[in-house]
Formats: sequence, structure tokens, C-alpha cells
Amino acid sequence: MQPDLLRYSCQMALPGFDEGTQDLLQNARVLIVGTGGLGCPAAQYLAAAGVGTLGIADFDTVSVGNLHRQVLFTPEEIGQMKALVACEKLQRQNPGIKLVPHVLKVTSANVMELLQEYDLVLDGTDNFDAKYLLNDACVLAGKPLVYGAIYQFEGQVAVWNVKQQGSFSPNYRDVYPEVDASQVPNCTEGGVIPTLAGMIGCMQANEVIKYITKTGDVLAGKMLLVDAQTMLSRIIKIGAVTKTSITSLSQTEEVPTVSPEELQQGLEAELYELVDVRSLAEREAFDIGGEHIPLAELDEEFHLTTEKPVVFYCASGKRSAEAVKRLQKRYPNRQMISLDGGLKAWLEQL
Amino acid sequence: MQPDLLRYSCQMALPGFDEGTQDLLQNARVLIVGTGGLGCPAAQYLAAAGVGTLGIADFDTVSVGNLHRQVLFTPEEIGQMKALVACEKLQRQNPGIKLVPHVLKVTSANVMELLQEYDLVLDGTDNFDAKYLLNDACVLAGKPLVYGAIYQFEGQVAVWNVKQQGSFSPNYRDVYPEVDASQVPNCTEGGVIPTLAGMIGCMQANEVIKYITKTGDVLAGKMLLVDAQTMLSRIIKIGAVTKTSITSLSQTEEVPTVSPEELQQGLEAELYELVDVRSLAEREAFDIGGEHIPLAELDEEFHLTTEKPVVFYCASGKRSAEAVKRLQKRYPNRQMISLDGGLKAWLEQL
Amino acid sequence: MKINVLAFGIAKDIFGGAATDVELAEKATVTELRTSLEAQYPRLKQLASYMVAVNNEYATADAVLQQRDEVAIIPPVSGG
Amino acid sequence: MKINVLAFGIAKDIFGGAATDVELAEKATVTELRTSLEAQYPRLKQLASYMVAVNNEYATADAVLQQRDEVAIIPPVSGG
Repeated sequence: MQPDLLRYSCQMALPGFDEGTQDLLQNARVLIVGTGGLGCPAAQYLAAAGVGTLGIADFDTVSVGNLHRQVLFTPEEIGQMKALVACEKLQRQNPGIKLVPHVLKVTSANVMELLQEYDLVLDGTDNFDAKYLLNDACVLAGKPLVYGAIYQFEGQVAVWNVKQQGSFSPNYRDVYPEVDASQVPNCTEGGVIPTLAGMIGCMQANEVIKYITKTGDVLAGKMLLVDAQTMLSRIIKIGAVTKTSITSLSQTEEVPTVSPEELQQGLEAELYELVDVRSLAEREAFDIGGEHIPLAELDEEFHLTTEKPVVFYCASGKRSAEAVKRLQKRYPNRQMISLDGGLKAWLEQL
Repeated sequence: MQPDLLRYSCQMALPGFDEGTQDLLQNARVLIVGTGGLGCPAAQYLAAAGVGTLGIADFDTVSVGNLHRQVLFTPEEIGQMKALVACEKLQRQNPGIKLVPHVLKVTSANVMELLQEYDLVLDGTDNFDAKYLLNDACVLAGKPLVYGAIYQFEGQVAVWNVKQQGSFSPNYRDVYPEVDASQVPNCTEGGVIPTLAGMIGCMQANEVIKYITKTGDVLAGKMLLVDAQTMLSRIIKIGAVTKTSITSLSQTEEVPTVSPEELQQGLEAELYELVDVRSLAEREAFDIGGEHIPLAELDEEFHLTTEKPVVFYCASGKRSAEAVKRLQKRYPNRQMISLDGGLKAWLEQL
Repeated sequence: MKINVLAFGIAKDIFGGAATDVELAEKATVTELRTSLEAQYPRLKQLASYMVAVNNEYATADAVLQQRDEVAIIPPVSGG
Repeated sequence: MKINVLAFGIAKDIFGGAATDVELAEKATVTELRTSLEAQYPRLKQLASYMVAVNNEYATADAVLQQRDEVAIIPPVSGG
């Protein structure tokens, strides 16, 4: 046996697997968007199993709050670009595959070009804007999307937009046509159990391998729900064919941000107004000043009384970005800014 | 927030979790036996989540056939001790915990002493002898055992021997009193999908975290079955209380082995008789000579016709070890030897 | 008829538990279930969309509910 | 009565498929099921032990089977 096949002998021994199956994996080109709690384990297993070309897209840097679930990273790498660190480690794990880092924020302006180089996309993102963007782009490009999402102890897995007998299986918008992101807490706010991220990421990699090797039943037209507290899971049938019609991408909204360091200097120089959009409980635990208006009350309670730019902050930068988007519509000619990375980044970087 | 708690803020934000929960994890001492397909992901997530003391027991070295599913290892580390490589990497992943390598084969002679230092054991082993040994030792020591096992596309997870209201939940022998190991193929022979190893290892780590933090429903008195081809899973109820009575450990049987290199030299010098105990299909694909008697036919077909020591071989060293055990009973005064690591090791090392 | 509705994700927070009961007319549709739930729990409507699954199958707006159906509310989840 | 028996792990190889049918007398016990299966598939007996689960519950030797029970054969698994 050739040395490169010896590595894969324990998977080539599987029923339905052989050298031809390994060739399918070697020739496959998979794009992983986001190397967070889902992307890390998914990338490890796809690299291990010999997926020939793995693209890793992430514009973010490693932060200390990532380390409880993002197992590719160590404290030494805090501040480094995740995509670069991940590619370097995965390359060492399997020198026989090609790793392609994409250090960029995937937006409506670049996603279609990015997808051209890949056969399939794995969604390792952590926000709704990115999930809808990937979904719509995969539908427009006619490529399958292996979706995963987690919150606290619960996870979801599905494979969207699989071509079957000339039509496409359902996509994310068949299940969730649109979402008000500000109403659904993310992992920073609601927490997440690290082992769930590992399970769901491995399940996504598993769907990728099944799809590429044409073995097993891919979760197309279905959504798997997993509960890590009870280990009960269920598969919801969505249907055979999509009922949505997606013809263009929503434009990615640019939210102006300020770094913790810039904000600190700006506050000292009295350049900014400051608004905390977190909940009362969060406010009471800790704050960096400013007016307190929970995001849900922003529409009624926020009144512009200053000429200065207004900086909004929350725990992670997510609710404050949402606040900026809403107030930009109300005050199109005024400067609304979000604290990048929220109080988490403030505490880590200052 | 202290920097060491910032690392865990996304899990401390979970309902039911707080600083006290993180202290429980920091004070816990978990022994992982076996850093294979299950032990690697389990160790990564327990280290990430901040389990304060992690023991890693493994006597084996990294081999190329491990790399498709054992994500802690790279080709550069082939030949190095798994326990040492794993501890070094896990320590870099989380410098705030204590890693304890145990480079030894866990046997009936050393297991009770080893268990004294730990609160809980995670079964990452890949053979029945080890699984029964850990089970019986945990029952005798009154400590819980987080069990996992995989084959092809199917996995099992359970937590054995949990003390509840003064009695203990079922253990492995409640479900499988004994097994003829030669009748159940292992991963080398039957294959295993790497992503299943990842899922099951993460599920084991998840049970460990639930047990330590007293959150969620631990799989005590239950066994979870997972099918990676369909992603259907089910939980089998075993019962509330064990019905077994385990009062002593079975003695670990020593099987004399020969390395591929020693065997090659010995065969050239005509020092050994050679017997291949694999199936006909395996024999036809490749062999290194010797008589061919499939393990199932050994009792009837094997007749000793030589004074020389007899070396048995199979794909992984597992069936040949079983052959040696059986024939040692039949010929107690003659030398029966197993090819260590089987043809896999032969092909890798020569 | 009284329908027991299971909660997933953020719906557990909104219902204040893993399940809630809803009183509906016989042969009520999924739309009527949504309307009733949203009246009781305004935050549910604010999500903009959430899946209703009946007996582990995605339920369209006009699907008719039976007393013994297992109904689950599955909101979107964004973490990663 | 005819009982449909689901196979897990190596039992799939032994049965030659994901399920097999067994013809049993009314009120047959799990022991009678085992005897019948082992007569049809001698390799099953060679495993030394395997779990019989009825309706997702571990079934003891004297448990009585019903026509509509979901019966699963779950052999031991050793990989890691």
C-alpha cells in the first residue's frame, strides 16, 4: 500500500469506501467560513480525512474568550489571524492536502467570487447576517451548504440546497425566511457548552464526507436538533424541494466601529456620546458609563440630543451593531458607531 | 473579570453555570485511558473547558494509520509516545490546567493504584480487554466510568457506575457480561468513519462536564446509540441499579509479541513457524507467507507439527493475540507469539 | 382543544419553561396556533420567524392540528 | 407471530441486512427469541453476549414479547 493511502486505510476499510472514495475526497474543494466553535472541529476532521482542498475564511483574530471551545487555538496565538493559524496547524496535521487561507470578511461584494473555487460550503459562522449571506450565495451558485448553529445546550445541523433530480432541496430561508437578530442572543450573551460545538462541528464534517463520498443519507430536506443536556435528538422533515425564490444577495450593511483603545481615548477627549444597549442585569453587573437603553427599548427611548457621534456598546458588539443599523435609518446624516467586540474586547484589550 | 475567568466566560454565561461551576471543573481530576479516536477529541474539549487535572494513559506510539481520526497527532510525530505528545499539546492549549502523562499499559496489576488519583475515568480504549478492565476497576473503586465505543458508522456512549441514593447505576457487565473478542472486528478490520470518533469523543467529554458540574441528565442507566450514516440516535434504558456483583479483577493475560523487524530477521534465519489467522479475502489480497488458518477455524485446524515457536499474524495484532491466548491454553509449554501491530505495523515499519 | 407545545432554543426563555399549553378551537391551523402563542408571548413575534414542527415535520401555515399532535416551536439559532 | 428485529453493529453483517424477521409463538420470551435467532445465525451465539432491547429498553431473559414491539439486537462494540 502507498504511504499516503496507509493514512486512510481505516476509513477505506469501511463498507462502501475504497481507493475511489478516497480519490473523491482528495479531489473535493470545501470552503469553511468561520473558524469558531464549529469551524475548528469540522476543519480538523476534514483535514484528517483527506479532503484535498480546504479553504478557511475568517477575518477575526484569536481572543481569550474563544479558547474554551475553539480547540485549534492556544493562548500564545491570541491576537493572531484565525485563518492563518488554522491553516498552518491543519497543514501540519495533513501535509497531503492543500490549505487556502482567506483573511477577509465574507460580504455580498466578494462571496460569489469566493464560492467559484469550491464545490461545497461549510457554515461555521456565528451570526445571522453571515448565515443568510452564505445561504443566498450558495442558492445562487447552485452549491450545497452544510449548515450548523448552536446556542447554550442545543444545536442544529442541515444540508441546504442539494441538487436532486433536477431540483434543489430546501434552504435556510425555507425554514426561517428572515430573523430579527437582536431578539436572539448569541453565544457570548447566552453561553454555549464547548462539547456541543465539538459535536455539531463533527456532524457538519460528517455530512460533508457523506456528500462527497456519496455514502449514507445526507441531511437534505431535514434538520437535525441535538440537546446536549439530555442527548435526545430529533430529525425534522422540511420537505423535498425548496419553495423559496432567491434571485439576488442582500447588500451587506456596513456598520462603523471603534476599537476599545480608540473609544477610551475618544471618551477622555469627550469626543463621543456613549449608550449601553445591554439588559438591566448586565448593566448592574458592570459598565463603562454612558446612558443605559436596552436594545428592545431603543426605538422609543433613544432621542438624539447631541452633535457628537454616538457610540453604542453591548457585551459582544452584536446588539450595538444592530442598534447602529436601526438608528442609521432614523438619522441618516448623523454618525452612529458600534464598539467593536463589545465589553469583551474592552476587557481583553485594555 | 480575572483573565483566567475570561477564558471561560462563554460557558459561565450558561444557565446553571457560574464561577462555582468553573471551580468544580478546576478541582476535578479526570483520567483518560487511550488517546485514540475517542481520547483525542475528549481530551481537547476537557482541556479547553478547564478540567483542572487531566491524566492521559497510553502506552502506544503514533502511527500513520491513526492520523485519519486522531486529530491531536501529525505525521512528524509518528513513532513518538502518544501520551507525551498529547500532554504537551494539551498543555499549550490550556496552561492553566495540570496534565499528567501515564506512559504505561493499564493492567490488572496497576489499574487500582492509577485510579486512586482520579475522580472519574473516560474510556478511550479500543479493545474489550481494556474496556472490561476499566469497568471492573471503576466498580471496585466506586468511581464513574464514561464509556464510548465505535465501529464503522455506529457509536455507543454511557456513564457506568454512578452512585445515586446509596446504590450504583448499571455498568458494562450489566449489558455485556462477557464477549468473545475474536468475533467482533475492530476499527482496523471493519473500518471507522473519523467524524463518528469525533462525535462520540465529544459526547463523552460532554458527559464528564455534566457529571462534574451537576448539570443536565447524565447517561447513567442508559446507553446512547448513534448512527452517523442517518444521524438517527436512540437512548436505551438499562435500569436504575446494577445487578452485577464484581468482586475482583480478571488478571490481564500477557501475550508474547514480536516486532515486525524481529519477525523479518527471525523468518530469514528460519527461527519461526508462521500462521496467518485472517479471513480468506484478506489472505488473497496480500500476505507475508505462512500457513493460512482463519481464527474461527483455529480450534479444529491448527495442529502443532514443529519444535519452533509459532508466530501468528493478522491485520492489526488483535486476532493473532486472541489466537495466542487460545493456543497457550492448549499447549502451555510451547512458545506462541503474536505479531505486534499486525500487517499494518509490518507495512508501516519495514 | 388543549395543545402542548414543546420549546426549543430561545423559546424556552420566552415560555419560561420547556413546554407551554395553548387552548385552540377544534381543527385550528398552524396560523391560529401562531396567533395565539404570539398574543400570549409577544417576544415570539419579534423573532420575525420561527419553525413550527408537528410530529417532527415542518408545518405549513394552513396545516390543521389534532389534539394528539406533538407540536414543537423551533426558533432560529445563530451561534458558532 | 412474526417479529421484525433491527440489527446494530456486527449484527448487520450477521443478518446480512439492517433487519430480519423471526417467527415466534405467541407470548414468546426474550430467551426464546435469542434461541431462535442463534439457530438461524450461529455467529450471534459466538459473540458470547449481545443486548436485546425492546421498545428502547434493555430486555431481561424472561420478558414477554408482543407482536408490535420494536426489537433491536445491539452487539458489543470495541473500537476507539
